[in-house]
Amino acid sequence: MSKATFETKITELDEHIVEIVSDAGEGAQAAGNTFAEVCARSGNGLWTVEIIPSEIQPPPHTTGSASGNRIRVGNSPITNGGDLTNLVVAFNEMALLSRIQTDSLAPDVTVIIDDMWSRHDDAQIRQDYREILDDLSAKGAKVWELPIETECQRVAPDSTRGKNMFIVGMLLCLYNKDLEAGFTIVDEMFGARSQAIVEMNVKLMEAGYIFAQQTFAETYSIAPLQDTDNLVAMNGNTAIALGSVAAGYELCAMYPITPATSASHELSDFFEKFGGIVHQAEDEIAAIGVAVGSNWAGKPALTITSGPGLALKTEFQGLTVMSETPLVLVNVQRGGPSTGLPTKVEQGDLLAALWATPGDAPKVVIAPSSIEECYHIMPLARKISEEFRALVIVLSDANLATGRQLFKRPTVNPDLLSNTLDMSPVPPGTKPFDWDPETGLSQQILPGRPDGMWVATGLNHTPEGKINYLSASNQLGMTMRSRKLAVLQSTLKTPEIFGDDSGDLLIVGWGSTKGAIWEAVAKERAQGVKVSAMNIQFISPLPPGLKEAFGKFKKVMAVELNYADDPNDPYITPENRRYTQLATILRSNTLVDVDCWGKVPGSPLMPQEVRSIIQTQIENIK
Amino acid sequence: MSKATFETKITELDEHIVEIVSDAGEGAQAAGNTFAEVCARSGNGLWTVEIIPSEIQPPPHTTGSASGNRIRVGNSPITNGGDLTNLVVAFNEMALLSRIQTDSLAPDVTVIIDDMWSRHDDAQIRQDYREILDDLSAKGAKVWELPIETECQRVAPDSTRGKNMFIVGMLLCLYNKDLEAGFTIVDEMFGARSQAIVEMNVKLMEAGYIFAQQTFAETYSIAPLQDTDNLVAMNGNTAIALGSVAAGYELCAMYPITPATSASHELSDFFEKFGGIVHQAEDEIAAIGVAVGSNWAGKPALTITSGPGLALKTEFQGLTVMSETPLVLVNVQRGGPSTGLPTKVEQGDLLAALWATPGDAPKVVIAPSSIEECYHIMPLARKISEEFRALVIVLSDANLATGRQLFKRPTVNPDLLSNTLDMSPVPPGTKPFDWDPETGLSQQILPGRPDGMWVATGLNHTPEGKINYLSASNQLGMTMRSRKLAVLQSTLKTPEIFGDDSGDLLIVGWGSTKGAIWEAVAKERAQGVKVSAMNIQFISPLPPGLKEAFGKFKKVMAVELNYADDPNDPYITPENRRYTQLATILRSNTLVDVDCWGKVPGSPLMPQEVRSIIQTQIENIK
Amino acid sequence: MSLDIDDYIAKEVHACEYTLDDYTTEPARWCKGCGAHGALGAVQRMLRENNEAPENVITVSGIGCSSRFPHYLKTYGFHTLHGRALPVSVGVSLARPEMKLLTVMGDGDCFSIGGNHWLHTLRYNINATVIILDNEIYALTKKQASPTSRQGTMSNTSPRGSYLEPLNPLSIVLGVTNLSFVAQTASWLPGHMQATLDRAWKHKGLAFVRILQRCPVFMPDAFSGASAEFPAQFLEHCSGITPDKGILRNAPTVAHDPSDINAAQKIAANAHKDLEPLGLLYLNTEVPTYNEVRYSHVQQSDKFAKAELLNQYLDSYAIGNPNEEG
Amino acid sequence: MSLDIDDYIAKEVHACEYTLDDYTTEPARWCKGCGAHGALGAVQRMLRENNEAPENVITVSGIGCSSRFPHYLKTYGFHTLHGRALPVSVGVSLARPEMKLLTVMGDGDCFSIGGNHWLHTLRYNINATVIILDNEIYALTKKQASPTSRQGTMSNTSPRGSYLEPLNPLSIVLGVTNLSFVAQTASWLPGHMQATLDRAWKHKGLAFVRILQRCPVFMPDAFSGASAEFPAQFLEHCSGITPDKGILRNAPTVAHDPSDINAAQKIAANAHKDLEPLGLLYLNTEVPTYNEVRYSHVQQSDKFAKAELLNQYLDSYAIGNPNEEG
Ligand SMILES: Cc1ncc(C[n+]2csc(CCOP(=O)(O)OP(=O)(O)O)c2C)c(N)n1
Ligand SMILES: Cc1ncc(C[n+]2csc(CCOP(=O)(O)OP(=O)(O)O)c2C)c(N)n1
Ligand code: SF4
Ligand code: SF4
Ligand SMILES: [Mg+2]
Ligand SMILES: [Mg+2]
Repeated sequence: MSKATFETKITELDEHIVEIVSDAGEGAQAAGNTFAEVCARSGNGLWTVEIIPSEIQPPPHTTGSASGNRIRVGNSPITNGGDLTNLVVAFNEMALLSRIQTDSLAPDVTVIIDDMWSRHDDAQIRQDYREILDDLSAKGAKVWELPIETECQRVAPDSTRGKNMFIVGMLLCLYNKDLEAGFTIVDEMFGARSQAIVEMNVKLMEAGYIFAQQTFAETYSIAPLQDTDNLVAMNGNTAIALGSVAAGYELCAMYPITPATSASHELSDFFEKFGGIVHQAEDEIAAIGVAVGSNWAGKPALTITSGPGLALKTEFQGLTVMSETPLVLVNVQRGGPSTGLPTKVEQGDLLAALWATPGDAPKVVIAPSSIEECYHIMPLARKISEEFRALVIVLSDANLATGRQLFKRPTVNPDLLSNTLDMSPVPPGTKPFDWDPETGLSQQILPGRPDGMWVATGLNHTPEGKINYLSASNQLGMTMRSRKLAVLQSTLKTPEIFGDDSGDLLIVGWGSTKGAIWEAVAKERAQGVKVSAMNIQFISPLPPGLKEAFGKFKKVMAVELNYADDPNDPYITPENRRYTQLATILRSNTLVDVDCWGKVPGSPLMPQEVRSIIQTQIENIK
Repeated sequence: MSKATFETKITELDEHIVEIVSDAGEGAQAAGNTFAEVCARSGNGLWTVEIIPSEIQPPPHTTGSASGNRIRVGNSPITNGGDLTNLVVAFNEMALLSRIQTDSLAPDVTVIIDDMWSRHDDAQIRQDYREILDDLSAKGAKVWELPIETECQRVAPDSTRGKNMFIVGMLLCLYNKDLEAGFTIVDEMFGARSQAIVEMNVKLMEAGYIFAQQTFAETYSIAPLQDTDNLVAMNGNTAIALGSVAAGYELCAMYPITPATSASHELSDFFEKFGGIVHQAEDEIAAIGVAVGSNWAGKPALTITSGPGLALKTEFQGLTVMSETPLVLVNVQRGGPSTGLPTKVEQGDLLAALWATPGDAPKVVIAPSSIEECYHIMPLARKISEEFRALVIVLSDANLATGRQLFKRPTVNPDLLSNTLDMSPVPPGTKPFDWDPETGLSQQILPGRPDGMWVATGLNHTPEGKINYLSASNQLGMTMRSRKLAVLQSTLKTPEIFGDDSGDLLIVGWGSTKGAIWEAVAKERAQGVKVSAMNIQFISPLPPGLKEAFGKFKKVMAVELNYADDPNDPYITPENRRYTQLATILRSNTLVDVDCWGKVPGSPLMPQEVRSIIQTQIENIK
Repeated sequence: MSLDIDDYIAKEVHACEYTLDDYTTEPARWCKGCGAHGALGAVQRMLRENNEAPENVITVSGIGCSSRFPHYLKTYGFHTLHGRALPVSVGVSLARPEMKLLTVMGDGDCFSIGGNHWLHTLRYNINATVIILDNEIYALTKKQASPTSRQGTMSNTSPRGSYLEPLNPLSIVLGVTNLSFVAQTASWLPGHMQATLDRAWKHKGLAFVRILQRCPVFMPDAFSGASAEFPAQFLEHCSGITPDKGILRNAPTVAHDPSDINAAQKIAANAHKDLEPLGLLYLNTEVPTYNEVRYSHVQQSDKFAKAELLNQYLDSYAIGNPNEEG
Repeated sequence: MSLDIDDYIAKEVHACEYTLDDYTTEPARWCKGCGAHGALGAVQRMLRENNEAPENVITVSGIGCSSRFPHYLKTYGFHTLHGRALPVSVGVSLARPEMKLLTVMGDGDCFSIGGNHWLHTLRYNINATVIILDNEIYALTKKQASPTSRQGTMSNTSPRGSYLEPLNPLSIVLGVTNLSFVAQTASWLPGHMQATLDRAWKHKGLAFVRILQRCPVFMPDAFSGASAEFPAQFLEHCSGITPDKGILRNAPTVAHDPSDINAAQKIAANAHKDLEPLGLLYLNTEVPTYNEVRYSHVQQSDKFAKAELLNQYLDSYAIGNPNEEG
């Protein structure tokens, strides 16, 4: 019974983007997660994006209330949220409208909607419903108005709640997935709570499945990945939380802020089992202060925040750099400036991460470009911070934070999970800033070691850690702190170029847009376009070889989710144009005329947007 | 009796740099000020630099205790502290040593020192005294060991305090200044307090004068300026304080921090008489918050701070930009990063001023390049902030803050000194962000106006001020806020080039180093070197025409008092070299290979340093 | 105190010129059952009773569910930064003493990140009604423990229960110098809330009002679910706020003289362990406001007098022509 | 409580192994007559008496004259940022519970810019001796009024006298939940200061000690010039600090039970107007420290156990092979 039993046409697909949207609280998110989980377990590539209402409890049956999930499923590894939606299941017409308003649906989208609204008492609702659907149909959508609530009530007369599982059942049928796998997940979700709930949901799911069998003459099939061994699926904030454990952190000092907080929620859940503590401080200044104190004293600590919190941590960043205390600061970017678009994605904090600190404060800035990297960047960041006694800022963003992706299950290195302090007496003459004159590197002396007493300070200081106001001492300290970046840079490789090493156009990006950019480039290359892509993980220090690599292309263009003036806008000239943030840095570093495309839609970059950028650029080049 | 009465050789000088140094509390600062005041009133060009000990009350008779004044006097307008000291009067050998250690004395410096230490009980002191002086003599100094204390005691047996006025008397004689002018200043200083003190100081001054007449066979004369009409002399922080009054500010919200605070001290002294208030807030975050609240409500307010305070104001800068509330933030730069060198000069906050705010937050950044500009930039900054509803950051520094210079007395515009609020009803349909689609400009609606109620927010908002999460709205807001900078840029002129418009080398600078750079360039040009200089006042937005102007020189080099890697240092490559801050921006903006010289000595740039930079560069060009 | 007839008429016999609609923008976007709705209504009714012209009221808030307040109240408003409503309020107050100022914050906003401004603004005693919508949780960020969360509160950052005893905002404010008005009320007691807000509004100085606020989404059980069982006591005094017990009909009434700081501290100290006091804890009408303190030293003059004075100051720095000095 | 003989010997019969020199780096660079010298000496004597190994002590400070303290005391030290000594102290305390922690701040440092951390760190009750060198002025920045400056203080930002009544740090701390130790002493009473510091040092939890500190350079007249005329009273109780009146021979001694919070609040409320209390204001030995609160929930295990556990967590996110799930 777990496969469609009567004759339907099964269309093989490479991938599909499916959305499930309802009013907040109606369960579309759970439905999406369940469907995604079945797809993942069946071996599909996957990227999910949460659809979150902006208010906590928005008025129901409004566009602001739309809540749900966007699931991109494919037969190959999936690195981003993709383009327009192929199939949407909407609990009501306003949820559907919100997706139209955010330009997320393909013109030929398949729409499945509960037809109960066509019979609603409120004439306005009936009218809206009709107009929205007619409009969609006119533009090419394929609309299925189905008696979902009615069908659900047959199985569960009292429940308006179970609709979401009915819909999962429909989707399992539509995509020829294993219904039993859906049952398993229901059991995992509710089994511990109540067997009655499990049964009810299983019944609804099954009913949805059967209803779909009877309804759809065409269904879809998406083949599994070639290699599905040893994969995990999680979102970027979970990856950061688990990566922090893997890196051996023992303290996370934070203050709640969206979209960073969920990483701390995860840690709060399990950190204590690993000997760790989440300290929710009174504010972000205290949070970084606690982390600095802990690292200075010998317990590895990190701090996690988003834009406004990053701003508050500015002063302490200076002290961290000056006192050469290792610190990893994770900043999960959201829309700015100021409170901005708190739940939405943007890559607008790059320059702030690099240069917010008054005075010259060299620091390391790195950005994960996938959810997998969110995990692995944490041990890397810790290692750099300790070996270089440096501040390392990790720039993630809301897209990575809440997106869910499949990746190779990391292996755990137990050696990172212990933190034994060297408490041996300090040999005479050892200095707290025993800078190697070539590299600027030195060893931190942890408190507790006999004969090692020294005082950390944010004032200029000598190798002995003594306050000093003389020119030569100040110049030396600055030089040593800066030199460390050059040393780190000398260990970096030129970032891989995706595509040919030379050609017409090189698209450069950083962070979470990698998936969309590379996918777009792959597709354009498949059309014969001479475009390549580069993703820059180390932004401070920048890796070597950029200028040379850029020189092999007719044009280099940064594509970023942050603001740039449109060169065609009034008053904008080549002289006053404000470039995207990475472009600003690359231009300075390479003197190559790096152009840029920067927008701030608050939503993840779509491959098709990048393709159209590429197409326009290629036309201009020719 | 006011001129040397017996035969001495009077040498005509273009200028001299005179230092007076003593232990903290012995009065060298007052002596320096008095001598400088006489020089100023006699019509000389002038620049004074305070020599400040780093501790509040350092142990006496140590190098850390050196306190005093450095006075550059000339026959032409003086724009900076100059090169090496020509004549130093030291109260003791440790004060002298501190000046040697800071490399401030010319090899052929004339040293005047109290010889009492040669007879001191403490053998160590006697030995130090001898060694220091012998060393100086060996290097070419002309040393006068004079019985200063002994001579003073003849006039004022009980007083060890009046030595400083005795020294002023000596200097007046040495530089052929009017002794009566010295008496006048003594009277202005102490007259209100006690006639006895006046008399004592006058007596000591006269004794010093006579003693010098009998001692020195050669004296100096420095002619007055061509035009001495209508000049004032003050330091940069006083200029900022008076400029703030002239600009019509009515509230200064601040938190104490060196070297910014003295501007607030001045304002605290007289602001209430102008209807103004200095609000010392609980911290810097509150200070900027109070200023933002006041400006939003209609009372013009500014906030003044230095590095660590600037860091704390980062988050509120974002709100200011987002809510388009006019605000002027004065940042008096000091040595960084972190607590750094709190009393010393640096130009290290440029990138932080530009880019500290997370998200895209376009703001105006301008820098006064002289003390005169510290005054005039305040009305300019207010005007820009209000017309553009913008955040304007004014970057001064410790060199301007405490230096004293002569400049044309400003004329006062009474129209800036009244602040009448338009409380008329708001016409229907008026929006709080009624952005002109071309320019992004709009009018602020002040609270109190009937029918105008609106809510400012740091969230993205529509022209109506309503919170909005849609892409198009976010893109529009960002565009409008950025556009304002382009509009402002379109009103700017390419900065004047000092020297020819083309040549071998263009030295570019910003802020307080202008005086030293231009002086050096003038001297090199006088030697036939094809060097010119440019000072950039508007750093955001950058003025037009830079690329073109730079293109006319074989080489362009930024000279700044902030850190840059030395290209010859280990590990430093052309790819990883960290440039000075203005150079970083100019490279990005112009794609011209702007080189840089950046050091962080904590002391003002000397023209001779710039000359040697020029010479090295010119050699390389050839 | 002189009493003039116009004053009397204006204050006491006024007709309400405004309707509640005059204080309303869009429908408030808080959850159903959220205590903020009640607080908003109470503020609107209070404004109407006080016949305040909407354009003469400024509402400043921080960031949080509670801080959405200005968007739903038709006055001038500034929705500032998390924790920073009070500094902006100080600026507004210094700028426009003639306007009426309402500051709205959440518990996290005021007591956690905004703690420093809280202490100091109380000490400045600016002329403002400062209300804290205290739901004992960080609501907007979806359930993290706040300083006032009771020990053991399950939240996303304390999934096994919060660790510390809650901070007691009442006992803290009662230690601050220049304190002039402290009251506590609850969002589910509309009558008492309005009466409290009205007293606060009429107070000259900083009126600190903590409103215990239901958050049915994240803290449904707080305040005993805002049921009749909530352990509270009403403070009663001739100079206090008349108890309007609403649902808490059975809550005891105790006498408390709000001029007695030590008695207030005693009540506050036991609030959490014992009965939450509702009503006026402390009142001192003698404390000067910050505007009074500051503007009494400030000279008012026209632009020409100021220009003249500035010229004098500039002259005092003049050189070269000492004879011209004043 | 078990008492073992080694413990007893270690604690009670110890010879002082260390000399004052062992706690001294360079000569302190404060002004002559500065009260900080006395405080430093008292701390050094107290450490010697407690036989503390210098390497086991961590001194954290903010920024100010007072915050130069760690540079002159030979322990591990962190001279942090203005106002931020306490957050760093929290981190240090969480990181190294086995070390002894001394935090030193100035009045501006702690009560003005650091106010928020002050409230909250008291509530955390970290295990530390926290001393405030309160000279009622911003000294390092050369004389601006601080929150504790008496009204009318002439300073560079209040040249005609400061405007507000001073903030009362004692009455504020006495309103904070989880408070465990509050004492006040004065820099010119070396005996009393050392006794107070010793009690603070031995206290488990956050011992808040305000030291009235002379600043002869900028506030020579504060505390009646630190003369015998300074209006003070010594608090006496069997569980308190024995009055050592030094120069204040004539100051009265009053009985005060430090376990009585309300009595302490009463004394604190009148401190400025009346007599400054010296001695132990409040003591509660029952409040758990933040380390106790937090680490009692933390599992200790070796790296292999942790790796095993992490593997389990990773597996719970595994897909593709549902059979392998745990
Ligand atoms: C600087 C900064 N830190 C954190 C946040 C995230 N944030 C927004 S509201 C909030 C707390 C909300 O709690 P509360 O103040 O109690 O208000 P409520 O939502 O409960 O009304 C936080 C932490 C922010 N916006 N800015
Ligand atoms: C963020 C920041 N703001 C301001 C300052 C300047 N500052 C240094 S110390 C100080 C106040 C000193 O007063 P207090 O804390 O009472 O210490 P004291 O010098 O009196 O011992 C200030 C405002 C700073 N260093 N950092
Ligand atoms: S989450 Fe809570 S506080 Fe926020 S609006 Fe909903 S009920 Fe109110
Ligand atoms: S200025 Fe005052 S507080 Fe600072 S060292 Fe000198 S006496 Fe001590
Ligand atoms: Mg709350
Ligand atoms: Mg102080």
